[in-house]
Order: sequence, then C-alpha cells, then structure tokens
Amino acid sequence: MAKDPILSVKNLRVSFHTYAGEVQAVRGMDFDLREGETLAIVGESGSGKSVTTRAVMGLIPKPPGEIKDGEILYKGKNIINYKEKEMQKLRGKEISMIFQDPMSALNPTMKVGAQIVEGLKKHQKLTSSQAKERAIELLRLVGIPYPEKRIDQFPHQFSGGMRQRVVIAIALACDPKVLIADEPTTALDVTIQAQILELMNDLKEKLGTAIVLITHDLGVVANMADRVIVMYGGQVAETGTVDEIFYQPKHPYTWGLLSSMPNPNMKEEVLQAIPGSPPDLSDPPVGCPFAARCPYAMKVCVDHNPALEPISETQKAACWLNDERSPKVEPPERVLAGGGSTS
Amino acid sequence: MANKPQDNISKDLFTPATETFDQEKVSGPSISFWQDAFRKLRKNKGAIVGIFLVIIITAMSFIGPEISGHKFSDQEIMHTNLPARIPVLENISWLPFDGTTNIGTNPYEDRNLDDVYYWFGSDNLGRDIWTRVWVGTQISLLIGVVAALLDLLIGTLYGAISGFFGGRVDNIMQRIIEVLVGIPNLIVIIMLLIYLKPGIPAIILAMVITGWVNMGRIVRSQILKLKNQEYILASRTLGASNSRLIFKHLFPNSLGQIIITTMFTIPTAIFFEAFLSFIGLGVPVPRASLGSLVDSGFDSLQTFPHMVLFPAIVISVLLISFNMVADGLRDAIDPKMRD
Amino acid sequence: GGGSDTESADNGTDGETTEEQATDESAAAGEQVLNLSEGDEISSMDSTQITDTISFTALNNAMEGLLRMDENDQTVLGMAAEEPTISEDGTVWTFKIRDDAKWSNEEPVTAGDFVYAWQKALSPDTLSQYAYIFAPVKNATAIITDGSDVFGQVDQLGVKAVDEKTLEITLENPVPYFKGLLAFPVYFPQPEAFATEKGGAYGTTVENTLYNGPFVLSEWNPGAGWSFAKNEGYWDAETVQLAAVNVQVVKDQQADMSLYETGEIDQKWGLRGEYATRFQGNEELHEFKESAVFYLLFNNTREYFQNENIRRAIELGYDKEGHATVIQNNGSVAADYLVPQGLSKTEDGADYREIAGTFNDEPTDAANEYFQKGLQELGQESLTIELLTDDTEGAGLTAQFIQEQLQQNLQGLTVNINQQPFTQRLDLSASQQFDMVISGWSPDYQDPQTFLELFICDNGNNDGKYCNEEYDALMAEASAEFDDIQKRFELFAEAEKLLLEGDVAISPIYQRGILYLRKPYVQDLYVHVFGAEFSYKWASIDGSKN
Amino acid sequence: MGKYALSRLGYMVVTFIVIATLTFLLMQGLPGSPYKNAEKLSPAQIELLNERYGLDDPLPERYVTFWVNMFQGDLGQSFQYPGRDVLPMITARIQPSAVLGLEAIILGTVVGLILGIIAALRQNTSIDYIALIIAVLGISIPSFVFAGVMQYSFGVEFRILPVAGWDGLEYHVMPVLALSVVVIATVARFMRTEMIEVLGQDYIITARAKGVSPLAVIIKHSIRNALIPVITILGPLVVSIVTGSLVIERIFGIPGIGEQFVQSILVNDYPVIMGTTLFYSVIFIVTIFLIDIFYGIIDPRIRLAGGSN
Amino acid sequence: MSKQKNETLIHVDGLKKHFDVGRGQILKAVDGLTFDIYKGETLGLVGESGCGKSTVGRTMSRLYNPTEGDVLYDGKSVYGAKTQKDKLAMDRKMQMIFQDPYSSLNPRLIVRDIIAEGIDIHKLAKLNKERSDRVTELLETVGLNKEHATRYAHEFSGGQRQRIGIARALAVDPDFIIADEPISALDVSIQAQVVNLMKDLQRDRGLTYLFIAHDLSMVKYISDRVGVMYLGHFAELASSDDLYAEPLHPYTRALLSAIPLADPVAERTRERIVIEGDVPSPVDPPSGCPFRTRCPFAREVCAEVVPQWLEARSNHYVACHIHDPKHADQFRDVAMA
Ligand SMILES: Nc1ncnc2c1ncn2[C@@H]1O[C@H](COP(=O)(O)OP(=O)(O)OP(=O)(O)O)[C@@H](O)[C@H]1O
Ligand SMILES: Nc1ncnc2c1ncn2[C@@H]1O[C@H](COP(=O)(O)OP(=O)(O)OP(=O)(O)O)[C@@H](O)[C@H]1O
Ligand SMILES: [Mg+2]
Ligand SMILES: [Mg+2]
Repeated sequence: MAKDPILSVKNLRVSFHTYAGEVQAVRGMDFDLREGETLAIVGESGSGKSVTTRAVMGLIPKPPGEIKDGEILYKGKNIINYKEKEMQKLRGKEISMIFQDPMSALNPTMKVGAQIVEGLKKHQKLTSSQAKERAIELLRLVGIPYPEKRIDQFPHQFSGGMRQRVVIAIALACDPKVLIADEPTTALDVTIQAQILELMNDLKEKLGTAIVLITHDLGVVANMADRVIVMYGGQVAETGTVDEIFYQPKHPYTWGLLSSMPNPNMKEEVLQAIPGSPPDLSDPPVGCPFAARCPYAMKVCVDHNPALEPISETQKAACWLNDERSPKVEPPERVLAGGGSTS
Repeated sequence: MANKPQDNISKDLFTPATETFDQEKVSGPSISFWQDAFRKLRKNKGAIVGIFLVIIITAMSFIGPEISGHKFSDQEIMHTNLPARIPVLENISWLPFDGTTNIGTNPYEDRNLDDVYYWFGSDNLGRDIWTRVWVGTQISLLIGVVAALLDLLIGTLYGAISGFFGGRVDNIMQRIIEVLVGIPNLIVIIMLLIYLKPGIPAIILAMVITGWVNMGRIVRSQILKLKNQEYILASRTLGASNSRLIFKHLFPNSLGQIIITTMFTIPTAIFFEAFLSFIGLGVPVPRASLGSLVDSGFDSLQTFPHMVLFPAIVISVLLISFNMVADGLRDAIDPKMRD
Repeated sequence: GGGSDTESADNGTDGETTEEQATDESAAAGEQVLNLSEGDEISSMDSTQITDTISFTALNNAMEGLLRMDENDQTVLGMAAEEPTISEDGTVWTFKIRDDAKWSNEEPVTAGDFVYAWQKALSPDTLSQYAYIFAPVKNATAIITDGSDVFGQVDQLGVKAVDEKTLEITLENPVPYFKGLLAFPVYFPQPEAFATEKGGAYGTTVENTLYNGPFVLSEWNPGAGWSFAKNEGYWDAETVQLAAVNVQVVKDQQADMSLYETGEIDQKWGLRGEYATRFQGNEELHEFKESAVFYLLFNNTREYFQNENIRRAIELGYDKEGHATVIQNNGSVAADYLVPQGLSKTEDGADYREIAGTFNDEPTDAANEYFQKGLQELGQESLTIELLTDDTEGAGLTAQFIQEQLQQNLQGLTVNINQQPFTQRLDLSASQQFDMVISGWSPDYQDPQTFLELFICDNGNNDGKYCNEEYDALMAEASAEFDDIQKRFELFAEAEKLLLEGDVAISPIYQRGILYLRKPYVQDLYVHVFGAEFSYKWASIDGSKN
Repeated sequence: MGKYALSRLGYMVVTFIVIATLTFLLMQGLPGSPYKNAEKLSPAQIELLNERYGLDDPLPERYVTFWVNMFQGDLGQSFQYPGRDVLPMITARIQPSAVLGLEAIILGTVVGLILGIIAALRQNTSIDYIALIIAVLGISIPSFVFAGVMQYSFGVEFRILPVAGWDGLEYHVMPVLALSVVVIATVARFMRTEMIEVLGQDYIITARAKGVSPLAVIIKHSIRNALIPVITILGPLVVSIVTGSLVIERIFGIPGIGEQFVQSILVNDYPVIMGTTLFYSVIFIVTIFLIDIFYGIIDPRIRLAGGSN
Repeated sequence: MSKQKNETLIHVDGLKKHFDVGRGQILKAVDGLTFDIYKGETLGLVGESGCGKSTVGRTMSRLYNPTEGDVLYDGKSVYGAKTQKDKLAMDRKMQMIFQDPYSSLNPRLIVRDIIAEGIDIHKLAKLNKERSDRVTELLETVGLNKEHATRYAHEFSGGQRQRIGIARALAVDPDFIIADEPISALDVSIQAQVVNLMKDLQRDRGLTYLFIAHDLSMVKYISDRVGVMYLGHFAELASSDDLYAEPLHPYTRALLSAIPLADPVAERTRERIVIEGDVPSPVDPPSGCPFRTRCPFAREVCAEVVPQWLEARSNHYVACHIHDPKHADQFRDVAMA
C-alpha cells in the first residue's frame, strides 16, 4: 500500500432511536479511501450506505441518530467527535458531498450562483466579485453553457442534468480532497446519466479528487470505480478492486447481485433473483445478515456473524463459505459468464 | 490469525442449514394505520392530558348540574351575586372559595346565609353559577360538536366533489367559496337568527354556513393529491365506479386530515359561539353557553370576578384540551411527523 | 318631588376630596375642563336630522333654542329675550329674540332661522324623523300627512318671522307643554344662509356647523370623540365656567369604568346594578331617575289576552319590587303606573304622579287565583306564552326574571323568551307578531299624554291593539283640557286607572333609573329627564381637583 | 402572461360583483327599518320617510341606482349619521383598523415565526413546549377575555398604559398585543411544522455539507422555504384581522371600521353596509391577489412559471 | 420467442393525447402513434422520462380519453363501449401494473381487499369464502402466502408490494397487461423477482404485455419487440434482437450506448455516444424531427420535414431521415446509414 489513506472509517456503528426501537443502521463498517481513488459502495436499499457517508460528514441528526462506536480518520485525525465549528471547516473544503436527487438537493428559492458562492465565501474568503467569477468558472467546468447568465437563475429553470452539474459544481467549489457522491445519477435519465458519469470521470482525472460513490447500479460501478465495497444489512459483505468484485466475487450476496442483472448474451435464461427481503435492522439477526436469503446458508450462518476476512491483498469478504471448514461452493455460472464476456 | 473466536466454532455447523427460512415472512404483528397512529398518540403527553380533560369536562357537564341541587334557571332573589363558597375549601384562604368578594366583604355573612353554598357563586338573578357553567358546557359542547359534524358533512362532500371532478366544476365551486367568504357573514348570521328564531339550531346553522369552507378546502386538496395516486388509477382500470373510488379509496385516505380538521373545528365553533354572544347573538336566555356566560360575566369582571372566572377557566381548559388532542392527532397521523 | 332629585346628587360634595384622588389627578387640575364619555358618536349637528340623546345633548350645549331646560327641567330663557306674549286663546305665541344672540360666525340669530329650521324639518325632501314632534304647531301634522290639502307645503306651517327678531308661532291648540318643546333640540334654529349653502353637509363636521349655544364644537373625530370649547360670543358667556368639555366614545362598559377609575373621565354614566353594592356609601355614586318606563305589553289580538283574569294574573304574578331593587338595583323603581315620576308638573310644581297615585296594590298571592280562573274561562289546562324582548342592555335580565317568576307563581304557565335584535323586535311588535313584549317608552313632551295616548284605539303605536272607547273618550276629554292643568291631570289619572287597574291592558314593570359615578369636583352638571341628557352650561370644576 | 393577468383581473371583478349583488339582496332581508327613531314612528310616517330616502322604489331600480351611483364614486349617505357620505366615513374608519391590523399582523408574524423556528430547532425540548403552550393558549382564550384582563391590569392596576382610546403609539400597545395573539399562535404552529419539514430536506444537508453554519442555514435556506406554505394561512389571517378586529376595537375604544360595520348591520344602515362590504371585498380580493404575488416573490418557481413562455 | 405467426391483439391507430396545461398551452404528451401488439407477446416501450410512455399506457387503458386516434382490442374500439356492462367487460381484458409499489396500494386496505377489488367490482365471487379462496390462490401465484392477506401494504417490501399489485391485476383474468415501469422503483436484487414472475405468468396464462421501462437491458431481456419513444413520437420499433443488434435511429444508438454495463473491462474499453443537451419541452416541441436538437447528424431537412415512419428493414420501423431514401443525399457522409 503506497500511500496512507486520506479517509478511513473504522468499526463505525450508527443507530437511530425510533419509537419502533433502535434501528442499527450501520453495524461495524470499515473502509479506507486513498487519494485519487474512486471507491464505490453498493448494496441494497437500506443497507446503510447513506448513513455511513453522513456520519463521515458529521451530519447524522442527533436525535434520533447516535454514533455508537467507531473512528473516522481524516488525514489521520479522528473527526468523529469534532465540534460543529471544526466540522464546518472540513465540510465543503476538505470533504464535500453530492446527492441523488438534484432537484431536492438545491434550494429552490435561492439563485444558483448564490448557492455556489456560499461555500466559496465561507472557506476561501473571497470577495463577492471574486466568488462570482469562480462560480462562473465552475459552471463552465461542469459544462453549463452561458454560465454568466445561468448564474442568476433559479434551480427550476435548469433541467435535471444541468441541476446535477450545478450540484457537482457546488461540491467541487473549494477543491475538496474527498468527494462523496450518494447515488449521483439514480434520479437521472440514462442519456443524462451518461453525461454526468462522463463528467465525473473527466473531473476526477483533472482534479485528482478521491471519490466515494454510492450506487446500486453495478453498471455505474463498473464504469467508475477502482475499488468496491458491497454492503449488506449495515455491514460490509465484501470489498475488493472492481475487477475482483466483478470477476472473482467471494460473497453469495455479490453473486446474487451480479446474477440478477440480465445478461445481454444469455437471453433465454431465467434471471437469478435473490429471494426474500433484507433484514429488519431494528432487530438484526445474530448471525450472518444474509443467511435468510442465502441459497448456501449453513448452520453456522444462523448464529454466527462472519468476520470480514481477507481473501487476497486487496479483497475481503464476510462469509463462512470462505472458511476452510466449509464445503467448497462455486459461484453460479451466470456470474462468471456475465463477467467474462464483452458485448 | 491465531485464536480468533470463529476458530472455536464446531465443524458440524458448516453443513447446509436444515431449517428453511421463511423468505416471505413479514416481521412483527400486523398493525394497521390506526393502531400505529394510536400508538403514537399514546406517547404524546399533551394529547393524553387533553383527551383526559375533555372526558372529565364532558362528564362534569352532565354530572355537575345534578349534584348542585339547583336548576340552571332557578332564581333566588335573596341570593344574588354571591361569590364562590365551597364547604371545607372555604377555610383555605388562598383559594377563591371562601365566600368573600374581591373587596373583602362576605355577602353570605352579611345576608345571614350560613348554610348556603354556591360552589362557583351565584349570578345577578341569584342563579347557581356552578350549574350554569356545566349546563353551559353541555350546550357549548353540543354546538361545537354538531357544528363540527355539519362542517364535516358539507365540507367533505363539497371538497370531494370539487376535487374529484376537478376542471371546470372545481373552478366554479372554488369561486363560489370565494364569494361565500367575501360576503360579510354577520349579515347572514343575523338573518338566519331572525328567520329561524334565536336558538341553538340557528346558531349552529349560522356557524356552519361559512364554517365548512375550511373543511371543504382541506378535503379538496386531499382529494386532488390522492386522485392521481396509482392505487386510484389501479382501481379505475379495474372498472371501479366513482362512488367506489370516493368511498372506498379517497375518503378513507383523507380520513386522517378530516378528523384533525374536525378536531380543530370543535374549538373554533365553541369560540365562535362565544363571539356571537359577545355581539349579542348567542344562545337564548335563560340558557347559557360557556361563551355567553363569559360574555355576561365579563361585564362584572371588576365587581364580581367569580362570574367570569369559572366559565372562563372551563372554556379555556376545554379549548386548550381540544387543541392539544387535535395537535397530538395531527402528529400521530401525519407521516411527516416522526417522533 | 320628581325632577329635583337630580341635582341633590351634587349637594354635599363640596370641598370633600380624599387625598388619593388629589394625587392621582392629571396635570389638567384646576383647569375648567370636563372629561366625559359617551357610548356612541354624535350622529349629526343638524337639528332636523337627529334622533338620539347623544346628539340632543351635543346640540343642547353647542346651540340653543328659544328656551332651555334648567336644573329642574323647567324652561328658562334661551334665544328668547323675554317670556313670549301669548294670545288670548293661547294659540299665538310671539317671541322676541335676543339682540345679542349670534351664531359663531358673528351673524345674528334671526326669527327667520327658526322658520327655516322648522320648515326644513317638515319638508318632504329633508323630512325629520322627529317631524311629528311639531304637532302642536299649526298645520304641522297636515303637512306631513300624505293626502292632506297642505301636504308638503311648509309655508303653511304656523310659524312666521314678523321681523328679524320677532317670531310668531301659531298653535293648533293651546297645549300646556309647548314651552318644554321649545327647549327640545329639534325646535332649535339653524343659520339659514350658512345651512343653505352647506346643504346636506350642514352639521356633519366642525366647520360645516355654526353654534349659538354656550359652547362650540372644537373638535369632532368620527368614532373617537369630540370636544367643546366655551363660546365666548354666547350671550350668557359669563355664566359658563367650563373652558372645555372633552367627550370620548367608549362602547365597552368595562373600558368606561376603567377610564373613570384612572381619572381620565369625570363621570361614569350608567353603571350596572352590582356596582351599587360595591360603591355603597361612596360619595361619588349617584342615582338618577329617567322618565323612561318599561312595561309588559299584551297582544290583545291573542285570545287568552282578551281574558282579563289572565292579564291581571300576569300583572300581579311577578315581584316588581324585587326586580327593581335587587335585579336592576340601579335606582330603577318598581312601577305600578305608566306615566313616570318627575316628568310633568302642575304650575305649582306638583308632580302628576302625586295626583294620580298608584294602582293594582293586590298581593302577589292573588295572582295564581286569577290565573286559574282565567284558564278555566279559556277552558285550558295550561298556557304557553312567548315573551318577546330585545338585545338591549338589561332587557334579557328582566325577561328572565319575569319568566322565572311567572312560571313559578302561575301554575300551568310556560313562558318562552324570544330575544331579538332591537330593530327586529320593533318590527315584530309593530306587526303584532308577539304574545307579550317588554316595551319601553320615553316621553316626547312633558305631559302624561305622551304615554297615555299610546293606547288610544287608532294610535299608530298601539302595538298591543288595546281598544276601549271609554278610554278614548277620557283621553279626548283630558287632552282637550288646556286651561286647568290640575283638572287635566285628574282626567289623565282616570284614564290611566282604567288602563292599568280596570283593564290591565299592560303591566308596568319599572321606571328606569341610572346609576352613575361622578367625581366630587364636578359641580352643577345637570341631568335632564326630557330631551337632551346633560347641560354643561352651568357646570364647573371646583378647586378640590388638585 | 398578459392574457393570464387579464383573466385573473376578470375573475376578481366578477367575484366583486357577485359579492356586492348578493350582499345587496341579503341586506334587503335584514329586519327592521333604518330609522333610529322607528320606535316612535307611525306607519304613515315611515312611509313618508321611505319615500324621502327612496326606499319605496322597487328593488331592481334600487339595485341599478346603486351601481350607477357606485360608478360615480357615490356610495350614498349614512342613515345613522345623517348627511355624512359613506366613502369618507369608511376611509376615516378603516385607517385605525388597518394600522391596528397591520401592526398586529407584523408583530404576530414576526413573533410567531421566531417562536415557530425556535420550537422547530429545539424540537421536543422545554422551549418547544413553551412555544406550543403559547400557541395553544393564544387560539384557545377568547380575545376579549385576554383584552379585558390586560386592560384591567396594565390600564387600571399598574397604570402603565392608557385604558382606551386612539391617540398615540402608547394606545396601540394593548390592542395590538391582544390582536396579535391569534396571529402568533397560528403562525408559530404552522412555522414549526414547516420548519421541521424543511430542515429534513436534502438541500439543507447540501448547505450544511458546504460547511455553512447552522445559523446561516436557518436564515438563508430554511426560513424562506418554510415561509411558502405559511403565506397561505397569512391570507385569510390578514383579512380576518384587518376586517374583524371588532371585539378589540370595542374594548379599547378604537374608532375602527369593524365596530361601525357591526353597528350598521344592527341598525340597518344600508349604504354603510353596502359601502363597507364593497370595501371589505376589495380588501379581501386584493389580499388574495397580493398573497399570490408575494407567493411568487418568495417562491421563484411560481413567479417564473407565470413569466416564461 | 418462437410464436406462431403474429396475430394482432391490439391495434393502436394514430393515438394522440394532448393535455391542456392552462394558460392556453397544449402539452402534446403523445402525438400520433400507430402500432400493433400481437397476442402473447411482450412489447417493450422505452424512452426518457416525460416522453409519453405512461400516457400511452394510460390512454390505452382508458384512464385518459384520447385526443385523437383509436385503440382496437380484437378489432373493437376500447373507447367504443357505451354501456356500463361493455365497459366492465373491457376493463376485465386490460389491466395495469404500476410503477410505484408504495403509492399503488391503498394504505388503508388489507391485502385481501386490495386484491379482491376486481373480484368485487366484477362480482366474480358470490360467497365470501370463494372470494378469499381466490385471493389465497392469487397470493400463491405471485409467491406470497395466505397469512399475508390480512396485512397492510406498508408492512411489505417493495418487491412484495409489486407482486401484490400483479395479483390485483390478475384477479380479473385479463388477457392484456400494461406494466408501467413495474421494476423501476425496485432494488436490483428484487427486480429479477418481479421480472421472473411476469415471465412465468405469461407462459402459464398466455398473457400479452406492454412493458414500459427506461432500463433498456431489462427491456431487452423481457420483450419480444421494443418501441423507442422520443417526445411523444416513436423513434424506432423492431424486434428486440434486431433493435439491439442494429439500432437505426441515432437516438436509439445513443440510448443503447448510454447503458453502463456491469462489466469493468467492457466499460473501460467501450466507445460511448454521449448526446448533448436535454429533452425539449413537449409544450413547445422542435419543428420537423423532434430529436434534431440533440442529434449529431441533424441536417436542414430535419428541421423542416417530419420524418416518416418507415419500414427500413423487415419488421424494423424507424422515423429518421437518414433512412429515408428521399433524403439520402443529405446524409451521404453519415456512416451509420
Ligand atoms: N433519520 C433516520 N431516522 C431513523 N432511521 C433512519 C434515519 N436515517 C436512516 N435510517 C435507517 O437507517 C437504515 C440505513 O439507511 P440508509 O439511508 O443508510 O440506507 P441506504 O443504503 O442509503 O439506502 P438507499 O439505497 O435507499 O439510499 C435504514 O433502515 C433507514 O431506515
Ligand atoms: N395529467 C396530465 N396533465 C398534464 N400533463 C401531463 C399529464 N400526465 C402527463 N403529462 C405530461 O405528459 C408528458 C408525458 O408524460 P408521461 O408520464 O407519459 O411520461 P413518461 O414517459 O411516462 O415519463 P416517466 O418515465 O417519467 O414516467 C410529460 O411532459 C408530462 O408532464
Ligand atoms: Mg441512501
Ligand atoms: Mg411514466
């Protein structure tokens, strides 16, 4: 490992106290993010992806949220207990964030320019005219035509794709070291999604920002990520480089995910759905959270939660199947077949 | 890698699980929307206190007049304007129940009324205020509840029609509301009171005439919101008739809002009746509502504060309680409000 | 003696001021400024257009007729330079108008000003709601009677400017109470040139009005209040001591009381009865007996009210005394009469009531017997009667009291109250849509006739439709008796007795009293039983306000 | 846009005419006569007076006359106050009411907003509960009770404020307070709900993710957005306060229009009833319109939706 | 799918649906579509958000009245039904499945009543027992069990809810189902459950589907033929194999190339056609070809002439001037033709 990670999360546990009881949204999350790298987090809805990143931003609402345990190291400093003031210095400047729905992520009553300028003024102490210039520059950077004019318009005057570009411009305003993108293209049309992905790839190359990309679209992961974390039930199920995850997945959930995608080459086959539904995090299972839906579940899985064990230097998986005591199980053919071919 | 906990797990466990998981299980007992709302309501202290107070006051409005030994209309010319006096409590000086006036005299003693007790005092016709307060509570509650129910009926129907059919119908119906609100309702009220003879029905009708507008608006916006929900469309593709759509789908789903609005209408109606009393259009004598008691007692604020004090307390507590219940209900029913 | 209890209130307060008040009073102390409140604003300063006591009072103080009322409600000279010369037959009255009488624009007050004003009141285009009050003046009634020969011809009115300062009035009959009317604001003059110029706007603002009375209106803010300043040009200016009178409009009783307590107003007029107890023995508390009488009016078109026993039972069936002294408790007196005390007097000052006495002195116990007898005659077991009343202050209280009393005392009687807005109550009464109604009447002139004529068969205001020829005959005889007032009163008394005791056509309830608080430093502020309510002319603030 | 504005104006005019017509017709149903002295007048005299005031004309004729006069700016003369033109009467009386109403609205809205915002930020803390209690009390205690108690304590007992009248700023304090309580309560309740809603929006998190301080987030991002729904309730509230302050006007002896209007209805002062109704409906219609415009100012989505294409 | 020769079940003829969006503006959501749906097939309908897919579905199922054009079901106009009975009969044949598994189930009803709604409306069960048996059967058909019948919709996961929605549609034994983005709101892992179920049902019951989606990979998987819509018009219509193998319309090509593949190596190497700009407003559509504002090949003719609906290959229709021999001269340099 060449460099120290710029951001690392260790054993993060986050709960929400609701009247239905304590929802353990994140139950021991670990990851490292290195400079210039794109780390994708995939996983089912409700698996704790967003909560993890909000915890990093220090934006878990308390109450009802509570960070029960863990460390979040940014440049080696644990920021988990930072005061609001200290966090404000980090947010937007060092770490910034993009959300799924560009309409709701922009304040509908504030001009686009003002929303970009806000962070600039706060962190870079620019004068109004300097900030405005920079804002125009940023809009141009994300490919918005006529930025001088656009800057005085309101979000609703922008199309979905343009809004998302604005959101990205806001996030990039202060040259952050880490960019967290929470499902940045889920709300967009395919053609617009392609535009945005293109843009993000460009920017990453130009600016060298480390990106945490949350999505459930494996296509997007394949397109963007260097490394991948697969989350399930508030935990990491598997992590590895993008090629490892797609070509040598070691967790049945990852298998399930991959094989539930229709394979362009194998039309007549029945899709491999993952049966059942994710666990209730207000009463999480003692054992492996995926056990109930796992076609390979063993007795051990019911009562013992597997630890995240290294498979290779870069890959780790939390599954008893990787234990030497368990019977050898091969991933379904589809998974490998799907991965192996090019269209 | 030595001595990790999992190393101790018996090898037998590494065989396929025998028990089959029920993959389509739904956790927990089935709770309906209302059960869920009720659960949240129960956690809301204010609402619980409110419900409790409403129940107590309602009960008292029936029990109170029975236990005083006076009828609400009984007059005793020798007992006019007596301050409040309650046995036992009369000895606690800081309570307003010792039979002395605010200027320190004790008319009970002055008039040699040794065993006479008016718990809330008596009024200027020598009537028992305790009895009148509770009878008045009955009437105020009646007016409030009936007015609210009528508002509910008319408003719901109007709003539902307006929202459901939309377009031109809606436009016209909304203009009608605008006009209705624009006409000074005092004129309408006075005319009603005159043509129907003053009385509770006239008062209720007077309040309902414009009172339902609010309900109408709320139901309309609910229906407008709901009618494009996909479950409505689904029902329509199944061939559901309009009445089925309205009664099976739209109303049940607006019910939360309707109930809340009704809960807010009750205090509004009670309040409005008090206002009518203030301009002399209240409940006909010798009956009294809380509003008319407060109003007539209000003129004696400086001389015989007991005449306004007790009805004012009861009306305020009642209105506060209803408002708290309504607030609690809203929080309980509104999915946006999570605890 | 009736009217004289008015001013007795002011006696004995001289020089007595408590320390408290002395420190509390404002900086205006020592100044001759009187601060008052009224429940409504002045409707107009145009004598021909006003109908309400507040405007009457304003006119009474800012203007003046030929005569004005003194503290005993006797007329004294106003614009008239001297007592009138009256013709033999008593129908032609000639007045000399003061030479020094002038309007506030320095123009003299002329006989023509009177003629102008009176004709204006009767003209169909500017018809006064009080036009009928000119009835004693020749042709007045005919002028306002559609279909008569002289309808609308105001020049036929019996009033004439003989010269600039001589006014000749011709009466239909030599009525004894005419002098009092001359002090009534509707009979006041108007500055002809000025009023003609202003047209309909005359009397609507300070600027659009001229004054010939002891004060001028110096400020008038609709809705808020008005102020008078002393009229230096007034002929009797030296009698006038007040430099200014401020009147604030206060509709809320509580607020009015608070203003008095904080010393912002010097008089709180019309207290609720319960204050009588609270201010018992306080020198600031006074009572005044109005000349308004309230009574239960039976609708004679109802079958059961054609039964005398029923009527008598009701008359006897409630405690009038208790009502007046306990329920009202504001100086009202129980009335077993119709013509109020203190309204009309003989030449030697004897009140009509002293001559007429009282009626129906039977005990209340007898009421139920009458009632049962009545029921029997009607062939009924029970009777349900609606009691109509209005929403004016105190009316509801009286109604409830009577309702409860009657129901208790008369077995088989149910009384339902129908309380209506005032105007609606009038409509219902006028169209006989009632069983019995609580009605009130205040005099239009100082003579028993103003009350008693109401019950003449074809009187326009005979809402109960009582009709007894004998009564009409008595009334005719009495009202034609002009010379001997004593005789006149005796005849009226006979009629009144027939009305109340013989026929029990109505059941008088009470003569209204008014309870008020007045600061002890206010002197000689006179209250009247007829016409305007107050005269400020003689009032003053004494040194104790410091 | 122009066409839209025009049709909008058309609707306003139609609403106005319908309100006026209905009121005109309804008014005829009011019992009793407009003559203050009616008690003493015989039917024959009333007939004469009716003739004088044109009240014996057939209804359609009077209706037409009414509009003809209206368009000449003549609303007639009052019956209660003979000789006085209705228009200046109304304008003189509307002034205190409007001042009082606006002050109460402004005070009420500002305080209500602050309370609502604080309550939302400190959700479920004692501050929240206190705000809730104020809100509930505010709409639960009849305003005349509140006004009366205030008048007695500040006016009579402590003598720090004038009891009644309308002379200077010190006279405004109590009535404005009494009137604004309802506004405070209503606005606070609404604002709390809306703020809670807005604070959960993504753009608030976006703003915070930029490093904007919580205070700035509230001021720059939350309030304006929370205000949008609050404006809807402000409309009826403004109308009811500006036109409906009768009780307060009466208690504090303020020469306002509410009191005069009720009076005119009670005594059948037809021209004043009509004049005031027209005035009210204009205020009502214009307020709705202004609120719409204000809506557009606060919410650019609406403004520009109307403006574009 | 090897079906017998195509037998037309539904013929859509020049269907237009315009909405009056106020202020005198007309929104042309669907602006003249003509196509057939064959018995037993799945016709996929793709296109960007707002291009009119749902409107097509809703107009066909009579939730909207068409502005113009007609839909023939077995030769009979679906809008022609006059009597209540005829209307109900038509309702039974065509059913819909909706996109949002949350808003498509009435939250106040238990699952049994939701599913039985069609049974009630069409009076398909006389006894209560019969009714609940039917519901149980339907629940089992969609992979749920009878305990679920007494629960409320919000207690289910998205996939389960979508299956309840399917059961509701099946309750009246329809022949034709319009599925409006039935999987878009679901998690990837759940999508397959629903798609599999739909395929099974089609096999077992001979259902015909109109499958609306924007996810082209899933559409390709499930559909026999696919129609690509753009701004209220068809851009292209062909069998799914043909369409994916040889997309003719520039828009289709862009759309296909925009799908990210779940294959890192392929993603790294592939050429992507990113089309610039956004979809124009349907209130104010471009003249001529609706796609011309974003089309990399746009020529003058595109702004002037509305492209014709051509059968460019056998059973492969496209609306593009590039493939119109009449305008071929303008597009000589365009490689794709
Ligand atoms: N404010 C909150 N209050 C209560 N529970 C919460 C809150 N925020 C998140 N949760 C719970 O935490 C769990 C994880 O949520 P999270 O938003 O991280 O999921 P996700 O993986 O981002 O899902 P998605 O793909 O749908 O965005 C969920 O069960 C959710 O219900
Ligand atoms: N009831 C309606 N009134 C007015 N406009 C409508 C209505 N329904 C749809 N539209 C408009 O018609 C156009 C087509 O909408 P439609 O819902 O058919 O698109 P879609 O292709 O289904 O999009 P999506 O993928 O977002 O569901 C859109 O611009 C939409 O705004
Ligand atoms: Mg998320
Ligand atoms: Mg759609």
